[in-house]
Amino acid sequence: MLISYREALNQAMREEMRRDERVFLIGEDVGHYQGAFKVSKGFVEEFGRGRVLDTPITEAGFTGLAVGAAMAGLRPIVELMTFNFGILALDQIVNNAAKIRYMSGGQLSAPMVIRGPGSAAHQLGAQHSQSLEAWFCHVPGLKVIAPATPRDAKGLLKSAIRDPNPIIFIEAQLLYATKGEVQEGEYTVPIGQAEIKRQGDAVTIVAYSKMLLLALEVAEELASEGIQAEVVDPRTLKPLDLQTIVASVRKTGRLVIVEEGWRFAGLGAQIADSVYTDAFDYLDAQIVRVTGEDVPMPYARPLEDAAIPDRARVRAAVKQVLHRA
Amino acid sequence: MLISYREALNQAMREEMRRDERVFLIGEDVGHYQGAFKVSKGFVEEFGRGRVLDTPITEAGFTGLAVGAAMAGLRPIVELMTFNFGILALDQIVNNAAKIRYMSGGQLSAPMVIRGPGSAAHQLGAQHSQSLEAWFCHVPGLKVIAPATPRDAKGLLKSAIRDPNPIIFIEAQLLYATKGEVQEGEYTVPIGQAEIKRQGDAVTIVAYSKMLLLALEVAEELASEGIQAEVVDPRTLKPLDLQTIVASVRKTGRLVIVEEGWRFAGLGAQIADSVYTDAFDYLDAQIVRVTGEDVPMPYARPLEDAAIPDRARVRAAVKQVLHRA
Amino acid sequence: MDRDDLLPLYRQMLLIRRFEERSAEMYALAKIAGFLHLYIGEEAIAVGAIAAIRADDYVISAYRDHGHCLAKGSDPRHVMAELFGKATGLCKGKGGSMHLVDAKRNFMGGYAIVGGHLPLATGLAFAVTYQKRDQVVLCFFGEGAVPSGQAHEAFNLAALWKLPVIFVCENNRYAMGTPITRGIALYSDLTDKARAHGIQAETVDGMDVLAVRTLMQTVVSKVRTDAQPYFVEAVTYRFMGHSMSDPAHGHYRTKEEVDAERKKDPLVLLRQTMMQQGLATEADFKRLEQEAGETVAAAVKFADESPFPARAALDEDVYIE
Amino acid sequence: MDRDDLLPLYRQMLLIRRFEERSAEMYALAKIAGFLHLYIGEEAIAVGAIAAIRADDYVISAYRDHGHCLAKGSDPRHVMAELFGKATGLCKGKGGSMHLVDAKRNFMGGYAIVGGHLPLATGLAFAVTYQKRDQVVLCFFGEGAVPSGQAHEAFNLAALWKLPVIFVCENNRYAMGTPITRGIALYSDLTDKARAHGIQAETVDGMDVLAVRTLMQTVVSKVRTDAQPYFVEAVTYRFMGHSMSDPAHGHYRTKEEVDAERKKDPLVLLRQTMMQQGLATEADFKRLEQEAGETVAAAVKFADESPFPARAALDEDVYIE
Ligand SMILES: Cc1ncc(C[n+]2csc(CCOP(=O)(O)OP(=O)(O)O)c2C)c(N)n1
Ligand SMILES: Cc1ncc(C[n+]2csc(CCOP(=O)(O)OP(=O)(O)O)c2C)c(N)n1
Ligand SMILES: [Mg+2]
Ligand SMILES: [Mg+2]
Repeated sequence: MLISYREALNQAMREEMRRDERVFLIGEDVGHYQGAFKVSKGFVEEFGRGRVLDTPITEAGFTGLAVGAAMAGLRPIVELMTFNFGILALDQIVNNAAKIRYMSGGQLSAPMVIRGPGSAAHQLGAQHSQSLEAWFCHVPGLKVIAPATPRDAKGLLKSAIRDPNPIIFIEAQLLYATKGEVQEGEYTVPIGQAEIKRQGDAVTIVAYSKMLLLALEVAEELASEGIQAEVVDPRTLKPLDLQTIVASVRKTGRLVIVEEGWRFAGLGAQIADSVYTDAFDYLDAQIVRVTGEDVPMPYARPLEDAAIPDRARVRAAVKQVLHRA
Repeated sequence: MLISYREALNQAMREEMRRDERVFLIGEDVGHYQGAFKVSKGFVEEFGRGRVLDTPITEAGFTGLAVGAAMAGLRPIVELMTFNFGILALDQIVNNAAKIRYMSGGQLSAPMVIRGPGSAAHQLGAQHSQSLEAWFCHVPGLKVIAPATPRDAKGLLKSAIRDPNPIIFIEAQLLYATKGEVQEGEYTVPIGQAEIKRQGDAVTIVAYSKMLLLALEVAEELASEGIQAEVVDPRTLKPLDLQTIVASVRKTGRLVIVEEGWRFAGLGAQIADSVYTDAFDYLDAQIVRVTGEDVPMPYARPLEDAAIPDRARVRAAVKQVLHRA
Repeated sequence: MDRDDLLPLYRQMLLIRRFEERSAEMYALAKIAGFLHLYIGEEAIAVGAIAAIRADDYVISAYRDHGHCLAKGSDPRHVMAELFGKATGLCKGKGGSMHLVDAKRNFMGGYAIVGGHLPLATGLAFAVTYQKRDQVVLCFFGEGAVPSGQAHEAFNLAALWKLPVIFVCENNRYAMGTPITRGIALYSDLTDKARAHGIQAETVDGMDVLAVRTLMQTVVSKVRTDAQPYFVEAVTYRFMGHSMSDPAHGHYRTKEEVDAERKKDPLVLLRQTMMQQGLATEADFKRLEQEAGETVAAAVKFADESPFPARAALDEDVYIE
Repeated sequence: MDRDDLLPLYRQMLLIRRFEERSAEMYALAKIAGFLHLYIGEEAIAVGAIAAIRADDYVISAYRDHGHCLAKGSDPRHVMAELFGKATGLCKGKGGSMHLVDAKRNFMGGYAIVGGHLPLATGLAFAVTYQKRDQVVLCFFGEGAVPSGQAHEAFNLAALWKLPVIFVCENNRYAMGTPITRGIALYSDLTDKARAHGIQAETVDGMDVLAVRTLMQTVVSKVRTDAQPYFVEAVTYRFMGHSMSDPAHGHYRTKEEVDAERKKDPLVLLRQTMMQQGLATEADFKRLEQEAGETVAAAVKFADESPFPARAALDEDVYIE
């Protein structure tokens, strides 16, 4: 069936909430308002206010509440209206959710999913347009997922809800309406497995979330010029499926990494570092990263466009690793 | 004069507070208690309660207050009792201090220093032993400084207090009592300049904060084996003085990066990525990173020791880049 | 009551109303993008409160900030240009609707993290005290921010250090789709939140610009003289949806409720008062209407004809060299 | 009052006292490291409050957590071993003094970020309600956490959703070196902070274990039956420094003050009551003293003889596979 990314998330949560009484959804306007981006449409009607909880605007409070509930045996799904507001809940996420299992020597744990849109939409300004996956990926104890397609969104969210660890699940506002083929019936996508979204032998492009769509577009363009790019979608950012990436690089000898977040200390630096470490001898060119500019996100459209990776820049990066100007 | 790192910080703040009425110090127990680690000894006595402000345990509140005060023309120094608690103030640091200049099109700015100890001390456990510099370095609008010696601590803190931008100034509990030579009289150390702390030609070791001392120890050991390591201390982590690092790597052809923080998406990944980009052809071996283990910090001493880079691991890394087992 | 005293209040409210209406149109035409939160229905608060302060007093707001910015005296042309993302905008097009700043007028900005600017407001007030000046700080925010941790931390600091900041809570009873009854445990009177921190507090009808101004005059003079913070709850209603993507009624409130509240329109209220007391005529309002129309039209024209920022602007203003 | 009822309270307080004293000695011998916060002087709160709950009720605390853990019934040997960082510790040596956890006994941990565990406590209570069970949650924290944003967010959520959590504020009047007068604007009575969120609240003499227990019995039964949170302020004093690096008196409080407060020692108080009422004899106390000494000695011996965790443990318990 052809469904939207939004609908895929909705199905995943719905199926898991039907399947497991311990799962509940908590966040701002997730209930009566159906979610700020309508991801939880119909939920409060189906599951009631006891399992679909509208919260006050207190991210630290309700995320912490969810961590406590998870410690006591429940399976919370926390919807952050956007991941920008997750900054306010970082203490709960990093100091409690991610560490309680370790600190308690395995006695307690915080099985939960913290989800919502990351990255820029259109002209939301500096405080509402951030890609913070590098921060979350830095923290031991968390897993970080950033699906790009409806199929992955559904399958990975189901896996995340069943996973016994705390999981950061990063969506994107501009992905919600995108559509894709999703198989009928029950399925999951395993956490920690990259997927080759397009086969090729000339160059490997690693891209995730929104940037995957960009990479695929560029790959199609390049194909018409006779350049076959292999596009790898890590899907899970932590633990990163380095094996699949390295296998592709061994084949192509060239790597471009596309990420929307700020360049300096972005996740792409880690991917590059890992690939240099594991596949140095297979690289025929230096790795090139295409990233967001190192500036707070400007509001004006032309500036915003200039701050975010686009087709031209991804193309240029590919040409650069192919040593063609 | 031979003074401690603690005393160096004390002198820097004291001199700047005498020099500029706009500078004030704010944080938990910075006044009557003389600072949790006694860095502000004698301050409330000299400058009074109006300029040395003991706060309640409300990091978001008082850091935000300082940002507002900076916007209105003051020059706050915020002492975080440790940077672990800075997580609670991240919204203020990232969304307000770092962005206000950009968002306002240059009308407002937040000249301030946010300082305190980062990294692990001894057995403080998982919530009190974090190295978060990679997070701060990721954020445009912030500068990040992490001095290792009393001389740099004093000179850089003075520069930071005078700098018109918001600055993250990361100290270390285990450095406070260390001593070093500091010149008499007024001086500053420029922000954004690395320093070669030891000359050598066989290998470059980049290390900052506490890890610099470790790197220097190892370099001395290696010297007795005839291996001359060049030890580069970035001192400022953002903006990073890549030129000095690259110049050293061009000379030695080999690079080891030592950082105490978690490995995955740590700052070292960015340093490696930058060096691969700028000095690829000069590298005779892959870059090797020595980092903290990707685990929450355990309390037990033997586990803690195993989680943090030590001499043996740095040595092994050097041997690895030299291809000697 | 005096005609020359009241007409400017009406003029300001009208300007905001028409400005917001045109903004909505411009949004529909995609001249404005992103999140756009209109102040329609709440004009009496910004206008009444800011009428009670001096030009050098500070004002700071959340993302629903056009009204406060205009009431503080910003040029509508530069405000509109900012919404258009143009180089001539208040913030050179970098801020947008949620982050208007006019430093010259001590309008210290709109902020988009709920609760996040309350600490900033205490900091502005701290600077005033530190520099031994006598300004006050007006900090506007929605009732949705009241339970937030940053608000409470700011309240405690302001009270502890006796800072001259006035927290003006614009209680429009909804935080996006969440009615106050489901967001705040004790919701019937918000002043208790402030009082628990030792802050004096008062509630006022936020649809009545005169009531707001009168209360604020007293509060401002107390705060200016006595070195103390204050909390004012202004009860109001937003006539439009939360932002442009949210219909005025639907999931979380009924058309009937909105219609009933619209009857308390602050502009209508002031107009009635003035007419009843013979302080203004139909002709006056017609003239004001025309004037507002022209001002807003000029603002739109200015914004429309202004250039977008150049690519070079992208990397400017990140750091001061 | 009944001997068999009171002796166990004394026994528990004494155990905590002697345990803490020995911990301090072990710290001096470098058998224990890191931050060590002793509960000496505050024993009546943990013992009195936990005496009022069931074994399956939840307890959660901050970093000054030895007393709560022991009062909840944890084996002193495993507690001491944790302080020693040994593999036999409650948390296999990974948590340390500030992060004791005993899940079997529903002791849900000590947390070291001031204010950070109050939301967790509301979450435990939420789970109880969700699962239609009837446990209550006792959440202990210092008065230093009261102004923190996370505390207020937790108060509002607990009140809004009527969660069975009892916030027990151990008001020892100092947050490290900061007296309450300089940390909280309205400090004379902390119950107003909770009441502002719609939470019922009560103050009690935290040096009087019987007063604590009596109040808590009422509170616990209300909370268990009526589905509502509660706030209890227990006024107390810490006899030692904030942690091992802080002297008992000096910068921020005088020797005279500490000496005066020490006269209200909760152990002495209960002992006097029991003696006056003829419920116990010198011999009883001597026996209890010996028993406590032996228990603590055994704990130290156990801890000392236990192995450190193996290197392999470093990477365990980060994730559940
Ligand atoms: C910390 C944070 N969480 C969530 C949001 C998303 N959000 C934007 S406005 C809003 C509602 C705010 O309501 P209120 O404070 O009452 O102001 P109003 O819009 O009614 O003026 C929410 C939840 C945000 N901006 N910041
Ligand atoms: C968020 C945060 N800021 C600062 C600290 C450092 N700190 C540890 S304990 C403490 C004082 C706490 O006082 P209180 O809550 O009264 O508890 P008490 O120690 O008196 O039991 C401080 C400031 C911390 N642990 N967490
Ligand atoms: Mg509102
Ligand atoms: Mg205390």
